[in-house]
Amino acid sequence: MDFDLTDDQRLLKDSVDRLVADTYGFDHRRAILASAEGWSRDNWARLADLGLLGVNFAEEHAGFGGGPVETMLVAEAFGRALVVEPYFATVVLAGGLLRHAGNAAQQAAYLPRIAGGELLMAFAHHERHARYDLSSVTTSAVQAGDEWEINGEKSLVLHGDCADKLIVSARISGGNRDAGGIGLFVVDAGCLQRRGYSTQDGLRAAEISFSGVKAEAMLSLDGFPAIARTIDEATAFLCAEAVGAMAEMHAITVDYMKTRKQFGRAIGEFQVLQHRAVDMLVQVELARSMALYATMMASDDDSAERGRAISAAKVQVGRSGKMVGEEAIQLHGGMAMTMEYKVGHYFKRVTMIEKLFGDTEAHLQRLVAAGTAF
Amino acid sequence: MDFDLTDDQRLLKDSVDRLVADTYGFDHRRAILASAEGWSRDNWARLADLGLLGVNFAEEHAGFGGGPVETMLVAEAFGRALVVEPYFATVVLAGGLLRHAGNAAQQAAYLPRIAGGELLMAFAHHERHARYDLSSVTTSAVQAGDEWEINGEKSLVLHGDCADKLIVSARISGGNRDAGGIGLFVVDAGCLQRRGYSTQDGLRAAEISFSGVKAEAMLSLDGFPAIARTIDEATAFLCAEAVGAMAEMHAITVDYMKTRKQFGRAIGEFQVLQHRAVDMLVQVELARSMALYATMMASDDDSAERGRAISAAKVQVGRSGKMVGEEAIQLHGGMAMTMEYKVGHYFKRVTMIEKLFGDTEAHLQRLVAAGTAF
Amino acid sequence: MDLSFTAEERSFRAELRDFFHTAVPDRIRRKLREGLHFSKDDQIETQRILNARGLAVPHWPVEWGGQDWTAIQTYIYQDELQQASVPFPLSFNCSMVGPVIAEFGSQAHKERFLARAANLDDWWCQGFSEPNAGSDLASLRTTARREGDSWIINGQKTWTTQGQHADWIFVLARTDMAAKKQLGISFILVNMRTPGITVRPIQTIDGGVEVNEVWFDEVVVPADQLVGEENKGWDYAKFLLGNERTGIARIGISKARLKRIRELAALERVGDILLIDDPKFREKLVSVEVGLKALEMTQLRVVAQERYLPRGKPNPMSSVLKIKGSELQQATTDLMMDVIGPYAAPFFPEEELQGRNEPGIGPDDAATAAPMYFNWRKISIYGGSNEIQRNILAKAVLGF
Amino acid sequence: MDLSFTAEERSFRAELRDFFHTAVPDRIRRKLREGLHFSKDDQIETQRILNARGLAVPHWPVEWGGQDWTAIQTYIYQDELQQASVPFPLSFNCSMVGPVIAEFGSQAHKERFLARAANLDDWWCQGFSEPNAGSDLASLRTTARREGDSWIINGQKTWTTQGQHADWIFVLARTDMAAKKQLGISFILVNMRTPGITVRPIQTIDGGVEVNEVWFDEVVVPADQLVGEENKGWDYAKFLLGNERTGIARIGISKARLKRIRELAALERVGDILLIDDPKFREKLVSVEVGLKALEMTQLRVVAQERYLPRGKPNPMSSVLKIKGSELQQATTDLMMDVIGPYAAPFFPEEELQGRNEPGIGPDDAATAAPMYFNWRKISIYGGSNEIQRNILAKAVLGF
Repeated sequence: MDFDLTDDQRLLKDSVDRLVADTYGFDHRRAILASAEGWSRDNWARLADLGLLGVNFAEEHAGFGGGPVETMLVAEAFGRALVVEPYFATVVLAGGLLRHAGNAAQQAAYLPRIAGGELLMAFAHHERHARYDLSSVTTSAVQAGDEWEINGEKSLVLHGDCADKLIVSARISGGNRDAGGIGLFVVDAGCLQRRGYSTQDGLRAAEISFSGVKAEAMLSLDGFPAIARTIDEATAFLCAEAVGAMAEMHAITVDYMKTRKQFGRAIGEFQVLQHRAVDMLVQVELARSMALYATMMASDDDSAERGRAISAAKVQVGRSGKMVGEEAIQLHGGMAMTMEYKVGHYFKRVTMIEKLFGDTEAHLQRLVAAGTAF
Repeated sequence: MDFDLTDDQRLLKDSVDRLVADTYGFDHRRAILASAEGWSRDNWARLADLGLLGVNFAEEHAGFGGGPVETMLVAEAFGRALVVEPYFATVVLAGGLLRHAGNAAQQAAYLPRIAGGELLMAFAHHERHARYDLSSVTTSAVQAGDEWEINGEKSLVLHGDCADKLIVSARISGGNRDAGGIGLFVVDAGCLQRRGYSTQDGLRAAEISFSGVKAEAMLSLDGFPAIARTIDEATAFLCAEAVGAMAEMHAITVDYMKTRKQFGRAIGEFQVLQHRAVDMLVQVELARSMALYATMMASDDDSAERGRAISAAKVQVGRSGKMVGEEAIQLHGGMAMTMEYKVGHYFKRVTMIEKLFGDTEAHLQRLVAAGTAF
Repeated sequence: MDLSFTAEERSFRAELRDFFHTAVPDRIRRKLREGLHFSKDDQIETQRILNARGLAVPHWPVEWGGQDWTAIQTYIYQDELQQASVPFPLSFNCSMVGPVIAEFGSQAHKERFLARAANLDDWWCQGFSEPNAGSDLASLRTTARREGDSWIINGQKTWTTQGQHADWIFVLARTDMAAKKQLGISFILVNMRTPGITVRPIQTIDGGVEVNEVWFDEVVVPADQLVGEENKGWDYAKFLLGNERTGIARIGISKARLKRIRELAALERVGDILLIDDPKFREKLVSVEVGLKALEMTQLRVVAQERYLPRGKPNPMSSVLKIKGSELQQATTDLMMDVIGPYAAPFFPEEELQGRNEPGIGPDDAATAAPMYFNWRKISIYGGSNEIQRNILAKAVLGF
Repeated sequence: MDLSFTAEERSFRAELRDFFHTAVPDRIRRKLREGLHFSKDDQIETQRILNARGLAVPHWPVEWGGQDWTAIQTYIYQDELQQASVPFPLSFNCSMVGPVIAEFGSQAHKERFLARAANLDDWWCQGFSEPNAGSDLASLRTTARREGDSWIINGQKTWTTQGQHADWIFVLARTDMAAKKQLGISFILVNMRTPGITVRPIQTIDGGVEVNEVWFDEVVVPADQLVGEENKGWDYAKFLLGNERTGIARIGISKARLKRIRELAALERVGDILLIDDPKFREKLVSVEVGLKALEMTQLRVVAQERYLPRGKPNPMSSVLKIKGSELQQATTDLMMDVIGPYAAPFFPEEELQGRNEPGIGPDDAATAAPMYFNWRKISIYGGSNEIQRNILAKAVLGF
């Protein structure tokens, strides 16, 4: 039982913090958002230089060799700075699937290039009516000789518009919402019909159609366990990112309360507002605790126990994030309603994280089905 | 659309208010609670003299001829004063069943005696595993010649210990939780095994066994509609009583905040406590509005619409009561934790009302089943 | 005591409902129903349709186009208007500057402005808030200095809703620098075309543009555009705000949102069932309905008190309506987010949404769910934040 | 960073669990499990069992019976003790007066009182709060005036928990009338048998009697029963309160309550199913579990900071534990009320419950559900109300 960072972890944290401090100033970030791609290839190169694009890849794959804790440190820093590069899609999702479902050759082929910043990947999994059910896959994969052909529609593919390659989940056998019979395939993105768009939080996503698309490689014929594990890891990442964002919102709000004057004094002198800032603090700390818990459990091999821990964390982080975000806006007043001010951007990111891979309600119902959160 | 009282209603309200002001001082009430029966026959006689024991009985039955509004005025006054006499059991429940299920002869036989204060009645309906399902009746009634014989166990019979006669629900046909096949019978209470006890809020109730008990009269062979309607009216009464109690709790709390000094000033000067007293006010007003709504709908013949309105009211009153009660305690601090102080007694009554004839959750789920609260 | 409506009131309601649904183009009402912003032209077209029928300013004095309705009628009018998703007559014209001019303006002001305001021939905006005068409005610093027959205005206003469309602005400005706070403020009418006025739109977090900053640099205004007496502006502002006693809960709007939420939830699949049949979703829905019913009953109680209250005097109970009304409106945006689920994510600029021909992504209204959730946070902030409302109740009702 | 316990810590936990379940009579633990009050004898019997094993005052200095445990071990000890429903060693002895005497008392005090306190040979109670000194403790008015070798104490204390059982009371009294507030207060040990002391029990709304009023009328106390220095009592009181940094969340107690709630919900029928299988009830249960897990992780973070903090210095983060911990304990009483349903109503005096032979009414624990719901409202009030905790956090953590 020990919450201290190792020296290596502290070094990593310092370098990530320095990077985002240097490259994610508010105005700089807004300029990046306004750019054609909506994110910065320069920043991407910097992330590669620092080894962050392979933070949890093995050293043999040009990775940093880190684990959940190292990944959490990156996530929280990214949350504090509202990083918009396709890190989550490429490193966390695609990287995770490759680590868990890829064979040695596939890992050797892709991971080093991701770590090096040469390869962008995304995970094309969600479909229109899946809502939050990971096993709801109707996109089909049929074998044609020694190749696979994929047909279907994938939706809300995070950074699917800029990805060089996609990992696609497709049904090989079984019916919609069967966990079995879901294959994972690597597809070259160049040839695909993609409809890219911005998301509310300034990131990117795409709707992607597959009609008779040839799979370039196959990761797994029984992909669900790897999908579930990767999404659990990814959810732990999102929890830590949300904690970084809400901690920043809280800090900004407290600072604002100390400077903003109304009725002849700083609004932070009003006890009723002080107590609400305290209630935000409580929520941030509870969320931080559960993000830590998710981090520790994300690599647990017992998928049921891991799932309960991840869901419990997502529930707490979801509740805390909504309360902290809404109160940050309310305590600021009109100021926070403008795009010219920081808080609204954090609020939007935290709101979108709540909707990713199961909202608070969905994870709560998962716990109800499991019978306990412990 | 008019919320004003008629002159008669205003007169009634004044006389009820005067009565409770005269007879329900805090110490006097505590003395009554400490008495053998736990309530006062003198007060009962006074209620009879004022015509309140027949407030919603027809004049031909020696009643006041009032309707839901008159009943609400009594209920709210009783809530403000925490009246402990068996009014709810005798007048609201038994009286209601007689009005809705009794024939002319039965009404003529019982209602005037209730109105006159000579007859105490109670409704023996709830059974151990019924929870909040009004149709869950396993006590049986079998016809033996021109008599009926009743066997079973009734539980939580409000003021069942002091009642002269009971109205008993018993199954004639059908299975447990069938709405059909439930009869209503009048039984002389003298001969029954009764285990009486106090309730948390200082009222009385009893567990009652029926083994081969002869029914003295039969109100109805298809009693459920009358039961449902009576319980809906009774719930409207409880909503108004709860509003009286929570309004009083709120007033007491606000007064206390103005006099109690800590840190050199009245605690009511602390903005954070002011806002919480305001939030209590909002809850009291919302509850008051729904108690009015329940009153207006309690006599509606469309049982579905009536039921939705009553459930919606019970949900709002339940939520408001819990918040107002808990905050009244919290804002007082330790003082309110003692039996020597008023607030705790209101808190306990409001808490028990929440559990009567369906708690907040049960009524919420009724609305879910109905699909809408409108 | 009787909660039922009279036959007259019921037929009054039926007439209005019929009129709103037939006379106001569905093209416009659809936008409101689906959470899109309506354009300046939509607003003008709607208001003129209403005005032609005497429904733009029913609460004004009869001689200026009012209807002399009972409080109940006004309530029914607002309820039906909102439930029909008809854009509300521009509040700056109809609820704010109009009543102030009708009450305190000169005969010349009335003849010059009222009819045009009712018909939206002039588009008014509000010049009250300033960067350092939000909740504490009385600390405003914009000045109006008298020079001959003119007022010379200098200062900055902000949160000026739809100032980018406005022809006129009513401004609170300090005319007596010596007097403190509430005293020494005057209420002045200013043409937005006057030299020295600069308008800068502010983009809000939903991506839209509805508020503005407005700068006044030596803006010269004819002296006769002062309303009422010099240095009495604060009284007029209080009258203006006190005027909105019952509509503030916007219950009809929440009803319309719930109706739309039901429609969409009945189309959205969750596993093998429809979302509308999901017990937990239903529970959230009926839970909001219970609150809305309680609020509506409370509003009716406040409406019933109206006849006992002097016009323009604030009723502190309206703060209860504001607090709970804003919470419920925001609760409807939560429900819509639940309906839309993961499809809250895609963002499209308003322009694109208005005129797009390619299909949207995900369920209907998906594109407006998150923007509305973000944008409606303002409801508990503007018009006196809920914290200010609690201060009012603590003082006026609880006597703290 | 590693959240798993070491092998040593796991076996330490196993040993304690085994000991608590075997050495402490189930007769006593059952009472706690079922929400009954345990008697004075139960408390004494339990504490002596623990003390014999060195488990009554593990956090005291080793020479006075302490264990020199790590913060983690102390956490595990509290967690297991509470989960086993073992009555906590009397906090007035073990967590309050003991540590103060050990830190600030004279050698004579230590020899005279510590061992007896650890073994509950002396039962201590707390003389801090007064009718007009609750949240604002420093405004206390009880006086101790020096006459020769004695202190003469006059005044009234209240909320004195279990004062009716006590042999001794530690009193905060004003010894310098000139000094203001925190200054001029002394910490004095008083034998409850001293003439001039009157104890009046106060009945609480759950029907029980656990707190008292204590009057001091010219009570003569030997001068050497002053702890530490005259007029430094406030510092000792702060030390005393600061001592309870991590146990305050009482997570083990909430865990034990949830366990009991599950047991009972698995016995209670609702229509055709068991309550434990009712989705909505389960949701409330897991919802509290999520909060409890979050609180436990937070507590562990605070525990981990312990080694970096000086002893007896308050850690403001413990206010977070107090706020959330009290909310969760109260949430368990809500859940129990849900389980018991209508059977929360029957009331039976504690005495009757303890020794009754006729069956209870309704489900097991029905008779204690409402009393516990009522009684546990105190948890957000005592030991510094949650409002005071928020003031502390606003000042100490947020810098307001």
